[in-house]
Amino acid sequence: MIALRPVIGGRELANVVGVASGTFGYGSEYERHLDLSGIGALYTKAVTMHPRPGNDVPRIVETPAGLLNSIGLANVGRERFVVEKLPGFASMPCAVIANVAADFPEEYAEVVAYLDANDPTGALWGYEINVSCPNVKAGGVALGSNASEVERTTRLVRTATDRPLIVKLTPNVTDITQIARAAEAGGADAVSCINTVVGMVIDTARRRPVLPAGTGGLSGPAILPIGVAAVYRVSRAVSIPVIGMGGIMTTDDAIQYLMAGASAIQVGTANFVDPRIATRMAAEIERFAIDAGVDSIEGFHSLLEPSG
Amino acid sequence: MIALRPVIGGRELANVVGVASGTFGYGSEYERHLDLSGIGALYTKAVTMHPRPGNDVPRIVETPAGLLNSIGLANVGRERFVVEKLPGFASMPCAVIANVAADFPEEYAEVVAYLDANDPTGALWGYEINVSCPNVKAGGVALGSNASEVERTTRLVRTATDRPLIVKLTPNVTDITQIARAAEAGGADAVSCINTVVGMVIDTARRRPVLPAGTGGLSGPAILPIGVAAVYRVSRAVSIPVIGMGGIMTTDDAIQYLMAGASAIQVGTANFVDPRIATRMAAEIERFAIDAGVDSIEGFHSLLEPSG
Amino acid sequence: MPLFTARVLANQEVAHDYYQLDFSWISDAPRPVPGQFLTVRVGSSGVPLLRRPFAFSDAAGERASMIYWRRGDATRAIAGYQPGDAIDVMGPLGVAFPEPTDGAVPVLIAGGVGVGPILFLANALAARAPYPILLIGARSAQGLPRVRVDGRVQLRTATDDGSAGYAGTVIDLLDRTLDITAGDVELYLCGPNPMLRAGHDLAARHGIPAWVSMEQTMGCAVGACMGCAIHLTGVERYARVCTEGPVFRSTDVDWERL
Amino acid sequence: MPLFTARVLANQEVAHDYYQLDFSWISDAPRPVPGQFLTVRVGSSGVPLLRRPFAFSDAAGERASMIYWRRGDATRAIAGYQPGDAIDVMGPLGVAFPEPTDGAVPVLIAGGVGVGPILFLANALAARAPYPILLIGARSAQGLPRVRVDGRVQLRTATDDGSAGYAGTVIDLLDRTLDITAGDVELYLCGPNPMLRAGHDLAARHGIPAWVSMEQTMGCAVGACMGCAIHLTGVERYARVCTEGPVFRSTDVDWERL
Ligand SMILES: Cc1cc2nc3c(=O)[nH]c(=O)nc-3n(C[C@H](O)[C@H](O)[C@H](O)COP(=O)(O)OP(=O)(O)OC[C@H]3O[C@@H](n4cnc5c(N)ncnc54)[C@H](O)[C@@H]3O)c2cc1C
Ligand SMILES: Cc1cc2nc3c(=O)[nH]c(=O)nc-3n(C[C@H](O)[C@H](O)[C@H](O)COP(=O)(O)OP(=O)(O)OC[C@H]3O[C@@H](n4cnc5c(N)ncnc54)[C@H](O)[C@@H]3O)c2cc1C
Ligand SMILES: Cc1cc2nc3c(=O)[nH]c(=O)nc-3n(C[C@H](O)[C@H](O)[C@H](O)COP(=O)(O)O)c2cc1C
Ligand SMILES: Cc1cc2nc3c(=O)[nH]c(=O)nc-3n(C[C@H](O)[C@H](O)[C@H](O)COP(=O)(O)O)c2cc1C
Ligand code: FES
Ligand code: FES
Repeated sequence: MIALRPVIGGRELANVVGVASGTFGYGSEYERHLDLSGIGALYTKAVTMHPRPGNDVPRIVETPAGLLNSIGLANVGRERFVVEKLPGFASMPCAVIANVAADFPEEYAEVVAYLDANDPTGALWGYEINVSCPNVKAGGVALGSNASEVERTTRLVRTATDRPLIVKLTPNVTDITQIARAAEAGGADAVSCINTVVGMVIDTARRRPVLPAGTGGLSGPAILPIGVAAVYRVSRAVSIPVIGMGGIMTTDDAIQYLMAGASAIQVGTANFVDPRIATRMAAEIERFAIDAGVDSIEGFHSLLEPSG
Repeated sequence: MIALRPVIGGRELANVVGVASGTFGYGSEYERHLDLSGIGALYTKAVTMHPRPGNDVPRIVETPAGLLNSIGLANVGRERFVVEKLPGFASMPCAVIANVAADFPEEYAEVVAYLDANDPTGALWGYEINVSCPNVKAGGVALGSNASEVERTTRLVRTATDRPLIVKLTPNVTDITQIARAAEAGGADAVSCINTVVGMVIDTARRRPVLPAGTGGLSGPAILPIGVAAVYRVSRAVSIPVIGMGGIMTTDDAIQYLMAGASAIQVGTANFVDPRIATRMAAEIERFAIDAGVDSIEGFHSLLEPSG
Repeated sequence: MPLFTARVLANQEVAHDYYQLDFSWISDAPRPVPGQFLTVRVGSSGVPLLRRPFAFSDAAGERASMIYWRRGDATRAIAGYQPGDAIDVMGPLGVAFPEPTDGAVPVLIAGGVGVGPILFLANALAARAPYPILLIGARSAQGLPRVRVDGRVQLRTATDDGSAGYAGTVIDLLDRTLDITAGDVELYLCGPNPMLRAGHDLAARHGIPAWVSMEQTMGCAVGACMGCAIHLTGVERYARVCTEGPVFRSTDVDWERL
Repeated sequence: MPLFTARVLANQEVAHDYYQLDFSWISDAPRPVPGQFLTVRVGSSGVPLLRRPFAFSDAAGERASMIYWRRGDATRAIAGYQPGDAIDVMGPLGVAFPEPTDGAVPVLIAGGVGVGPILFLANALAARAPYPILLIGARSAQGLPRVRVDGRVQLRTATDDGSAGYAGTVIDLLDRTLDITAGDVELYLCGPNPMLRAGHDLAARHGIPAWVSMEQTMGCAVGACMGCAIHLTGVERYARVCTEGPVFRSTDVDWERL
């Protein structure tokens, strides 16, 4: 028996593979058809203070080995989230982590406090604070690329909840380790990275950006090496766990992240290609660990030989 | 007759398609086999103060729709460059632009001054200052992500030469427009972007990063949307020409850059796939322009309808 | 949302650059109905990355079909499939075309990639009177699909260049058809957006109900990602094509903001 | 560095997971010689992105060949090529194996993907005495290629599991062979790095010259990108496999730093 169970803020997840925010809805879309018990954690679509209709359409476009999206945090808002989604989470066979977005630091704390107060039974395992959405005017990348704002936001949210608190980082910065350290200083239990990379696709026939907002966020295999590099650096800069993601399509990709220093991973765009992928990957990672003689998450980290 | 001739620092290039630094050597490797007269500009492999052997091997690895490299500016140094390479440039049927790298601002100026002094016949059309290499300890991304250092470097180089001066920007920063404005303030005639994106690939079987240096620079189709977004933003932030690159494989990719605001483009990794590509693309862009009724580079820019 | 590996049974060109793919349908998956779609994963290299949605053009027993336009990477790859090849499919997805109101004549209009689902609907509605009228449009004769249509369906074709059938757009033909069709009529349209919109306008002018099957680029195809939104009429209202659609009442669609 | 579209003439399995691809060679391109290689572009989707290098295993008239191991995306795709298919090739590239010193017996050692170039060399050297000795190693009998070898070549095989030929590595077999070969000997090796290194060590012990054909991931394949460097002996010396190689004198290679 090996225990590849990430511990974040004192709580344990069932395995290292989560499904990334925005790519698995609230689980309900998949629940009837898939066994979700093999998933380590389900990160919900972002929840915000008020309902958001999302950005103008089209919202997604394919790029070479990637996906560019501009969903714009379309969601039902915290109140309907509590009424419509929370009850379902209680019976979900996997941990559910609420991804929270907001326009400014105090608002993040307010949303988290509201969710905490309205979830007395603890259907929510913890929170992932999204200070890294490239598709909103306020509270996204702009906030997440400012270390002191990230620290302040984390500190405010920290006082609002005792549950595990993960801060999700953007790669669109000069030095992601600086932002990670700010999150750690603010009291985060873990950081997750990477959110999407800013990109643009122009439809040369229609002579305009495919996404009405102009730019969007790039995900999928194209960004795999960018995410692995980010996790490698961040995990050497902070002492809290790092949750890695970006472009994971195969078990080998996931193991790259674990070797790079991730304590857990998330699968995003790959869910669109195969919604069963997280469960399969979790099993395959266990098998890899057994074959490699690894019996803990730290064991993965020390597999990597020091470079250069 | 249409004139898609980029003007940089008062000089004209034959067409909008260049071959990017590091991907076409010094032209001599291709000269015997290809007609280089259809190329708008050949950007040389980086030249440095002293010869550099380059980084440990292996130096390249393929990623999903991308290429990760850690060449480490392997080159013969400015002296052998002048003796061995310059004479060939004089007879080259296309403009040759020296890509210059260094460890610190003064050294950039010194290399440029040396080249200028040793090239009385003007075999070098101009210079591209590489403050964006992710694969060196000094003078690369570290310098290129600091706006005031970029401005100072540009200013120093500006005093060393009257030839067209292009500053090549890194995408690995929070706000590339800020760095672009610094280059403009320092006296650059144009900026080029993007250099490669920091990434890492781990060989899970050998349990180490494929590149001994750990991280490398990501190029190729994977980064196309990242480059287009950068050019879109930079071209709206500065009033000097912007030279776009990153992941261009097809004529449509190139036109995305031109519509986004580029006044010229460079083809890098695609040369490895097909060394004839730049010449073909230049012809196809002309044809597109004719069909679209565009008779100048600015015409491309105004094709793009304003977004959102 | 069953996900499974189907087998290609046949893959044949039915018009210029249009193909019909027949594949096995597992018996315990829900039986697809007209208007619903499936998604197909093409290759495993990451290019093309996303699954591609296609409407069912038929489904009976352990067999289902789709008609697709060979236009880009994914559909070019699909055109190369041979009988016996495995395909990774997910479906049936989305909501179906509603039944016509009792006694109304269903008039079905297809263009381009809309042929598949409209054909499926026509053959389904042929089982009861009043029998459907099916109008298929194409640029020219070679774009008209060679497909099996139930004998009770009244089929008329239109070509822009007049090389076959009515000379004009399929909407022009619809206009003529409405003029000569007695009693209640209900429209069902699938095809390019300009065609759908013209059909909607015509329906509005005649005061008849119209159903349209819409397209949008899809991520998850099951309602989870909010990627496939289109504008509905009303203030900032969006609907997901994959789950609230692809079939919509034409008056619900915001035709100004597609 | 001619670049052109060749036609597949044949594509056949010659050992377990090894194939021989024969293709047309245009008459005005230089005639490839043993040790040289070509690069092949596979697909156009960006995955796989880079051209792939393969050594020539033969070249005569308007025909050339390579022997390849089906191991990853590109070689799997190549294994699917049919006679008549177009392939985008660039070559001949790199330096050739040098001629053996007059009178020396050339002993050629191949393992894995090294079979192609070594076979080409063996058949070329068979034209003159002393005739070459060819040693081919594989894990087991099914890994030994079924290929055409000139009758004057002395061919011996080795398998790690003893299922065919000599039971042991091809380097063990080389050791035995050197013991029983009179006169001057010159070694030519191509295969996995550990095999090359063991061959080099043996050559050094016996004081005989050895040539090795090296591999490195390639970008441009024409000397422009500095991507394909390997370490040579001496202080910080690198060489480009694509242009200074792929064939090197074994004493020039820094075997500690591969
Ligand atoms: C509900 C629905 C039903 C459809 N039914 C059919 C059908 O029966 N027959 C048919 O031929 N086509 C149908 N389509 C369109 C079909 O999905 C596209 O033709 C196909 O995705 C093209 O892929 P490609 O790689 O060949 O071309 P590409 O060059 O990738 O794309 C061409 C166009 O296809 C569309 N497209 C690409 N990716 C997606 C995606 N993930 N989701 C949706 N659209 C995409 C885009 O508009 C793009 O401009 C349907 C689409 C939807 C949404
Ligand atoms: C000079 C030279 C001659 C070669 N001759 C032969 C030959 O005759 N027969 C043969 O089967 N193979 C030969 N190879 C190796 C061949 O290039 C690889 O087997 C091929 O690239 C594998 O591609 P893939 O996509 O199938 O596998 P992948 O899974 O992409 O790669 C498998 C391995 O192939 C190597 N490789 C991948 N891309 C490249 C590249 N761009 N350049 C070089 N190596 C790469 C890497 O080591 C990688 O780990 C030669 C290589 C070189 C450098
Ligand atoms: C369609 C889509 C919607 C997303 N929505 C969110 C979101 O609401 N909150 C968030 O933190 N990240 C969101 N993301 C980012 C993903 O959670 C993930 O960080 C990113 O896609 C990289 O992982 P991947 O390459 O595996 O997809 C979204 C990504 C996609 C593709
Ligand atoms: C192998 C390789 C070597 C490179 N060397 C240099 C260099 O010496 N100087 C430089 O400014 N950029 C260098 N670059 C970056 C390219 O010039 C270009 O900015 C980048 O590759 C993005 O373009 P692409 O995606 O078209 O390749 C190099 C890129 C590659 C792939
Ligand atoms: S495609 Fe994801 S919600 Fe419709
Ligand atoms: S592959 Fe570019 S120098 Fe050898």
